[in-house]
Amino acid sequence: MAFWIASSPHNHNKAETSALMRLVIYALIPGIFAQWYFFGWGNIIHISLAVFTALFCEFIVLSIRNKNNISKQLFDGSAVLTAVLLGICLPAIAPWWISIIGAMFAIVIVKQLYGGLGHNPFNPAMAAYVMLLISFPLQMTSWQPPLTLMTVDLDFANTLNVIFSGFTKEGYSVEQLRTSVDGFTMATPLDTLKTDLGIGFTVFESIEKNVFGEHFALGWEWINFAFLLGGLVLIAKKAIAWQTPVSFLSSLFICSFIAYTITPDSSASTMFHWMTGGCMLGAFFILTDPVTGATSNKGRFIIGALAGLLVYLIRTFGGYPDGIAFSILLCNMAAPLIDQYTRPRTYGHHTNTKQEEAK
Amino acid sequence: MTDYALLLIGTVLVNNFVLVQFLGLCPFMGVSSRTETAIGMSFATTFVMTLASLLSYLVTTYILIPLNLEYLTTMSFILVIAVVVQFTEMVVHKTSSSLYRLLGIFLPLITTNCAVLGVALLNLRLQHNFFESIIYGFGAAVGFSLVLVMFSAMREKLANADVPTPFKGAAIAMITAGLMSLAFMGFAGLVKI
Amino acid sequence: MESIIERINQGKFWHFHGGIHPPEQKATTSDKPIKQLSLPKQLVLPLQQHIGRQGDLLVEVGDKVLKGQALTQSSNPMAVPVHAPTSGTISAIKKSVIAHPSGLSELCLFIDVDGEDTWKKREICQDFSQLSRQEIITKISNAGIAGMGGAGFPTHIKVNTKPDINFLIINAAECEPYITSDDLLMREQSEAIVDGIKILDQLLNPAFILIGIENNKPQAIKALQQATKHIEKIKVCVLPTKYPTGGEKQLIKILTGKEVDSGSLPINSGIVVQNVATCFAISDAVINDIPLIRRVVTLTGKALSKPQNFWVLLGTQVSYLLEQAGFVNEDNNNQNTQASLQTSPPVIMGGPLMGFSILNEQVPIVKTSNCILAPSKTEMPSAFDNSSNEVECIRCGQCADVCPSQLLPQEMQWSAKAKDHQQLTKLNLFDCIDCGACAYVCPSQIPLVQYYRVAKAEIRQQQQLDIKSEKAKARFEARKLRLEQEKIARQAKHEKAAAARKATMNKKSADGGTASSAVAAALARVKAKKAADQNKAETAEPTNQVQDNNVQSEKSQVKAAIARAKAKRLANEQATKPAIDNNVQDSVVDDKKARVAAAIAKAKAKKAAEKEPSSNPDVSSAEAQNTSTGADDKKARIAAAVAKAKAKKATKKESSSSPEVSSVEEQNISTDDAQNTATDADDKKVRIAAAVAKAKLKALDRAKQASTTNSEE
Amino acid sequence: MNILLAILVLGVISALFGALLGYASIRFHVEGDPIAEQLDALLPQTQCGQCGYPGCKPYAEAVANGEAINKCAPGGEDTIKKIADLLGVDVQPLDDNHEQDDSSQSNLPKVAFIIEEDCIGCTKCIQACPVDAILGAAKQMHTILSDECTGCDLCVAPCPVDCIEMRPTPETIQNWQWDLNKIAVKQIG
Repeated sequence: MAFWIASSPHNHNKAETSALMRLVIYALIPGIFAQWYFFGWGNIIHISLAVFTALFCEFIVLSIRNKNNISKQLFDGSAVLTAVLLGICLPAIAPWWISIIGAMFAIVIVKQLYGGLGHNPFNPAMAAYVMLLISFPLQMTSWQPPLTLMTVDLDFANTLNVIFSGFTKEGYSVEQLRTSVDGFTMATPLDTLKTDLGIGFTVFESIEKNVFGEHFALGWEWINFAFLLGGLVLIAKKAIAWQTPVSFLSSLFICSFIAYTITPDSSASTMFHWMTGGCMLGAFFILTDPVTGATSNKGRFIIGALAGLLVYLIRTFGGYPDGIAFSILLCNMAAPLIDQYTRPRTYGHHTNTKQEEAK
Repeated sequence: MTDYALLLIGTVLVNNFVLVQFLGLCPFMGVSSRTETAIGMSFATTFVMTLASLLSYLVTTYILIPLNLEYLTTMSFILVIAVVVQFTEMVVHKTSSSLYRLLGIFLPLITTNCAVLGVALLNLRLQHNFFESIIYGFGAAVGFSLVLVMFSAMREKLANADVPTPFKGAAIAMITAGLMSLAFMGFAGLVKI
Repeated sequence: MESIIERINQGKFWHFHGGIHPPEQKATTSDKPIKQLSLPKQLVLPLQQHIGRQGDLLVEVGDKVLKGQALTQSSNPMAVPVHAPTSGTISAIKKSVIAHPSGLSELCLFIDVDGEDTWKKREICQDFSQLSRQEIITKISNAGIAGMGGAGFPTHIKVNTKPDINFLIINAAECEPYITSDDLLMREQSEAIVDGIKILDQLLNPAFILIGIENNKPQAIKALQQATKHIEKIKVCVLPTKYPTGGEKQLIKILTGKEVDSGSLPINSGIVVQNVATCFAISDAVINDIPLIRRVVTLTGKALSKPQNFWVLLGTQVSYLLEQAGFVNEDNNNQNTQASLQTSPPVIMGGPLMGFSILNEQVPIVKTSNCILAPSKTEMPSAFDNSSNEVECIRCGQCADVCPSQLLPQEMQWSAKAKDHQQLTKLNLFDCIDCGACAYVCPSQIPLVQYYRVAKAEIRQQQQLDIKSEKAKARFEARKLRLEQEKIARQAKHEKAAAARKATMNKKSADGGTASSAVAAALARVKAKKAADQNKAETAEPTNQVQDNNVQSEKSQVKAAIARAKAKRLANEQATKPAIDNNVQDSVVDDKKARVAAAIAKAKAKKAAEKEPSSNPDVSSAEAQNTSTGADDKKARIAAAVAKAKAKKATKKESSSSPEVSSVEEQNISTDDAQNTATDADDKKVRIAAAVAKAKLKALDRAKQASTTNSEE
Repeated sequence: MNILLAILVLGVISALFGALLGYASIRFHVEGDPIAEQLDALLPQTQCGQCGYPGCKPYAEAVANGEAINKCAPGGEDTIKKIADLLGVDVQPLDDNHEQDDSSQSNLPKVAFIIEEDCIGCTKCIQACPVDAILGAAKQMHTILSDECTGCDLCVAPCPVDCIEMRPTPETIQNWQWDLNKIAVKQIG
């Protein structure tokens, strides 16, 4: 009887890409929970909207390009992961069409247009976030203050109302939601600090504001801490390479440390930079996206360091409060070039292949 | 000294010639299919832009303005740039004929590269002094080269991506350049000129 | 050098990048001893079971052979002889499927076993230390020993290097899961293995002998330590278990910390690596004069009811082994087998990571097959599904982390899919040792090793093509040069002739015509010949006449007569052979009458053959052979040629219906005629036109066929 | 008056730069164009003439100054890709009136073969073979050196008794190739 020819190797360690993606999604859950705890239902609604749109768009594109076994590709978790990341990054009380447009742009243009999973040079979630930020500045900067500081209590129904109609049941507009007791509209800690420093306040005066809470940033610090936990779990399970987050956080730490030692009153503390904005989310979940990152360990170190530097530059000097999304896109842009020059030395070759080839 | 450094960073990153001011797009698209050609082109363009902005400054301040022939500025700029490009073409042809052949039509095309003429005219409009115009020329060229080389590395990888057929080639390159300029928006406001 | 040994003494080794820890599954077969097998009925011995060339046959069909008798002998160094594993008669020498992933068949010796198992005469050599180096090497090469670890490199070449190398490394790692043949061999035959090592020591005189063995084989380690405790030079190094420790390069890196340069053999850096089984075979050959006729094979896998290690005679077919081990083909039992392609579970020769699945059961065991693995469906599902569920690569880098050669598999598969050979060579594709670790861990289940194998084969084929085109270019240049020189030589000859004629003219007029008529005659002859040469194009009779007249005017009648006779003979030669432009210059008499007649019959048969396309040309030529017995002379030959030409013209007309195509034929035939009359050998333009016409004709046919096939769809 | 001044100034500047360029062109003069040799190295040297040029060298020179790069039938797609890489132009598909020479049935190249019963030793094919791969003399038996033959089938036409045919080389262990579709590897996308 004729056997059937198979090519070696014949057995496999049963790892699955979809399992990898699901693991990353599960690691996001603590962060989402912290976000729900401090900022209410806003983000969860956005996440579900984004996930639904992402799956819908991916289904349409895959069927247009008549790829085989669409269901396997649809539920391999990459589209869901992109949508969840986008949902987390959006302001909680942004209007509903923001997340739908963002998810559509991420899946159709940034991912499927380049050929689907594995072919896209830019991280879909971040590209969508940056596109939204530049196209709809008002909606994208209407950050909801932590629930404890708000005059109106936003339960699920109310948040749903705000997202879909722009007003709460009681008729408060988004702007009114954001004004604190003393009449100032509250912004994110990063934004407040940047505007105060711009006006000439010192960091210590600005820190007194209620937005900052006792430690660094009310609410935000716990969210970042939760994402840090999720990230460490991922590293423990070898789902992501540890080089990128470590080099990113250390380079951010170094930059802010130097600035802090030179001018302590006009630059925020290192811990503040770590624990505010999307720093931990960017470090462990977005910069480590294997498709758009660098391939070799050396490359990952460089990308992390570059990202840390850019985040610091944009946060202190740039026009936007939190430069995470921009620096990640810039690093994705630089990744192929860095890959060409950071190939590891192959066994039996003396110098790095790049120099050897140039020799 | 610091404002020279700020001017340089401003020209390279903040208002990058290709991605923010959208100048010099045709060589950007044309030469970027391979990294060696991109690197070759960026050296040639840097040489041309720096020399052109220097010469154009000299021509305007010491010839045109004293003889109040300001209306001749554009024509003399074109003349200067054409000379410099012709000179570069000869040098490149002599030094490395493989690069000369790889660049092909795009080497003489630098004359019509709007970034080169742009830098000369912008120097004039922003009333840069001698040293500033050199820094500005050099900064613009470095910005152009940085983005060109990064873009060529990306396109080399994109060449094998499973892009839908109507989007293959230039279309996907345009989209990628669009996303790159989105990313460069992040530098807006970095340097307050 | 010292530092290496201190490290080894303290049991500290280097480590190599990457490597994986697949489930070992060695327990199923490592607890049972090696079982002797009863004699199978038939043995199939491929002539080539090693890297190199096959030996020359010593026996024919029907010979009786004794056990251990040499069946082929090695004429050149790269050939390794094959011996009869048991006594019997050679029943056939024909091509049969061999142990190769391609499933192609090669020349094999079929031995019908007679069951007596009678040995050939053997002299046991008591003390191998007396034997000289050369004697040992000849003994090894005559015993047909090739590397048994998996590569099959002829051992007598490997051990034939100049002595005083740095390290002799004995590879006892056996890192691949399931395989326990070396493990059992070491436990039961450790003394014989150590004898083999001593022989190698005597041959190569290495500074140090290191036995690399993984720490998952405790009894084997104890046995080896026990056997080598009094030999100070041999050190047993217990290494951490990691696949692929057994790879030659990886083992060298672990034991000596040095890396073999890419593209060069370990021997260049003074290291020889030998497999444990090879050492056992060497001691068998040198001491007890037993050639390599049997080896230990592990039969394992859940589809076998009695998995175990067996002493297997080379050439035993896998079907016999599967019976012995109780191959339960559970696929046949539950009839819900999926697509027809999946007839039965794959049987893999070699381990799960580097072995290949064999085409059918007739495949024989060869010197390099150390394991037969018959997995069950639950055990190794990925070996069963015939359609791979490959997903796009997400560049997660896990393959790059496990790659022992520190390559970038994700970049290489990207270039391999795009067939970008330059980029692949830049990524050092040829440093990949096909170990399968990357494909094992790939979460997207991409058959990476398969892509690399296809890419390597393509690049090698491309290199062959480049060499061939280089050779073709050289030959073309040489030919052009040769034609140039011939042309110049002919020109010079004509000038010399013309000069000679002028000289004779002046001499004749000076001394009043006493020149001998011979010179004038020679001149006339040359003139006639040149005339015939120049106006090759117009073969009409009159031109010759014209030449005769002007000869007449200058010379006397005698000369003219000779020239006229010459021209007449030349003319009728021309008339008789218009179609076949035989080389006019050589009027060689045609003595091969038989072939001429054959050509006639052949032409007729061919014409018939063209009518019904299916008939086989050889058959027709065979008929032509027997009708040619009645040979007749040159006329028949010419008739044949004429018949041939008519036949060709006729067939071309009938087969082509549309006028336009026939016009091309006309042009084609006219080019043929033009070709016939082209005198000048290097008349390139005409021949190129013919080639282009031919190409167009073929293109037209192809287009016609394409249009017909389109119309059919 | 002003116009004259302008013309004068521009005239002086261009004269100055003209002199500079003149000097530069002499100093940086470059002779010959090595591209033809590089192109010739890429071609498969079958000298088959299917590109319309008598041999590979003339076709290389023609491509060097502008001829279409997709005329080399034996080279097929990958020669065109190599030429396109060298010249930096984009790859065109093979010219369709030059039929694709790589035998479609088996991907092994074809080699000429003389049926020895029919050969009448007329040396027509020897003169036709561009690489002298045919052994034989007038009236003697001819045969083809299979590893020298480049498969350009120039010898098939001139043979009066039609005894030359193109046969693919047999598949042995050495030139056997792993091919992807033997194992049903389904590529997603």
